[in-house]
Amino acid sequence: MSVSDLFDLLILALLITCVLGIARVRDLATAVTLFAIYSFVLCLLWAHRGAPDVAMTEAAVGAGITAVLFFTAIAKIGRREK
Amino acid sequence: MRKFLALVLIAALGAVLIAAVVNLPEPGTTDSPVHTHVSAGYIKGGHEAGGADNLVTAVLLNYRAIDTFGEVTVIFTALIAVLAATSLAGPTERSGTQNIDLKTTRVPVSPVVSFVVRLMAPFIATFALFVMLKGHELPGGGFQGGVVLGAMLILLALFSGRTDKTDDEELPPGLRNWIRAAGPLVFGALGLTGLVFSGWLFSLPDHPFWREMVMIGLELGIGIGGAAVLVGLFRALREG
Amino acid sequence: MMAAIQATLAGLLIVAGAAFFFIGTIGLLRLPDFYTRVHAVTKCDALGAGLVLLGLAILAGFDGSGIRIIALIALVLLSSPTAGHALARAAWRAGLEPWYRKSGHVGQ
Amino acid sequence: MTTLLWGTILFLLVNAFVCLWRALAGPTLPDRILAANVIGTKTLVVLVLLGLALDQGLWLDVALVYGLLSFTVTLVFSRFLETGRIRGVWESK
Repeated sequence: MSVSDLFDLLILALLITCVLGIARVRDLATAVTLFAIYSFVLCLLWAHRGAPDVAMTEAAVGAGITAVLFFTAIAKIGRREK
Repeated sequence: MRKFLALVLIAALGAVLIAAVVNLPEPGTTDSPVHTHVSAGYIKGGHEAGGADNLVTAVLLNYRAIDTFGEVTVIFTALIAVLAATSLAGPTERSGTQNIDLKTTRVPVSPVVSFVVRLMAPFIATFALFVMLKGHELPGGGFQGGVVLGAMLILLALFSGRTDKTDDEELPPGLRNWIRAAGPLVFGALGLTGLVFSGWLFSLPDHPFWREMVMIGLELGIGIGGAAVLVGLFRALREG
Repeated sequence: MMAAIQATLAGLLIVAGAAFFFIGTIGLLRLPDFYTRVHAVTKCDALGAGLVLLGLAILAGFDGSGIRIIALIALVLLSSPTAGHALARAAWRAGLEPWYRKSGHVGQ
Repeated sequence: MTTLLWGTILFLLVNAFVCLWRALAGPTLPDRILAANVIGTKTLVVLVLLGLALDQGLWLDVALVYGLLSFTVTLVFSRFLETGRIRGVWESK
């Protein structure tokens, strides 16, 4: 196994852990936080796969503005999942 | 019973997906179907047809121009949807114990954060412009630059003043709406000029200078329009 | 000769930065409450990222990427402490109680 | 040199993995945001390291976007927390 494969494996393990966490939590703000982490890590995967355009979109949209807008919406509707 | 059904469904779906992944061609090989079908043509002809050094931008603006137009329209539609939803809903219900009136609460902004945000804002704006204008050579493009610009505007709206009441409602509402619609408008106008001058929707002019100008105008339109839409979404969600 | 010095210096800086990251991670895991964790993490992160990126800037040399890495160092050194400060201040204002050692309990 | 770069990348990723435990376990919401911020900084550094290890200088632009936006999320969240827009019990799952 090459070091590049090891990198991919670590990234995928991080992603899966994040997703399981998102599915498990009841607190919406926590879910959004985990989603931001997911986007950060996914962006690394895109970059490693040679797609810097997608990586930049993922970093800008997924981790940045989506989390901000989600937090704004949560501030409006409350944190608990009904 | 429902749990069992869901489990069966997920297992079936998972089996299909795993089978598909197992049958995927080895990544990186040159003779997989992805590389032999149409991409070869894109890669060969993309540079001449696109007028952009970044092949992704070239493909997005030429072979996929109508798709991209749809995508640009989607974000504008999202703003309209959020505006409609927030203006139709009643007064905001909060999950806390009492319903505070946010207009009257004044928590002072941390002077450290305020200083750093105001210090960094011009640099962020310059970088956003760089991402927009260099989108046809480097990674990035109008939309990514617009997102960075929108993030900067949101930061300024939250942290530039001493209280939370500060808003950047400086622009007259009419102009604001036109700027928000800038992305689809500029893209559509470009498509129509292409139709007028060369008979094809979304075709680029032949002369390199004009092609460059059209690209820059397009990226700026998408970027600034996108930033305005994001700030609009933020404000609608925060106040509506 | 020059290249060897460059590589050695860069390597040392990168290893030092990684060590700081490691200390920050231990702090994030082991310290008892939010404020102590902010204290550990903000310093270690800014310093660790700064050192690693400085090593990389030396490695990349003074061209386009080197200048960009230096801009990135300035960005990290400005933004990381600010984020930590804003977060700790917000938690304090929102009423998160700090942790006290059991024997010297100061009260609610 | 490439060995050192790859070693640092893997070391930082393992560190990020450990930090993810704090994001999952909490106990409070600011703890999770702090963990997200830490992972953001680590992945930014990993991206620059990766760019140098694979000789792709262009990725530095992506890293810049990264740094700017992880900072934005933390600041916006902390502002909402201190003005009372986001609230609720501290220790929540």
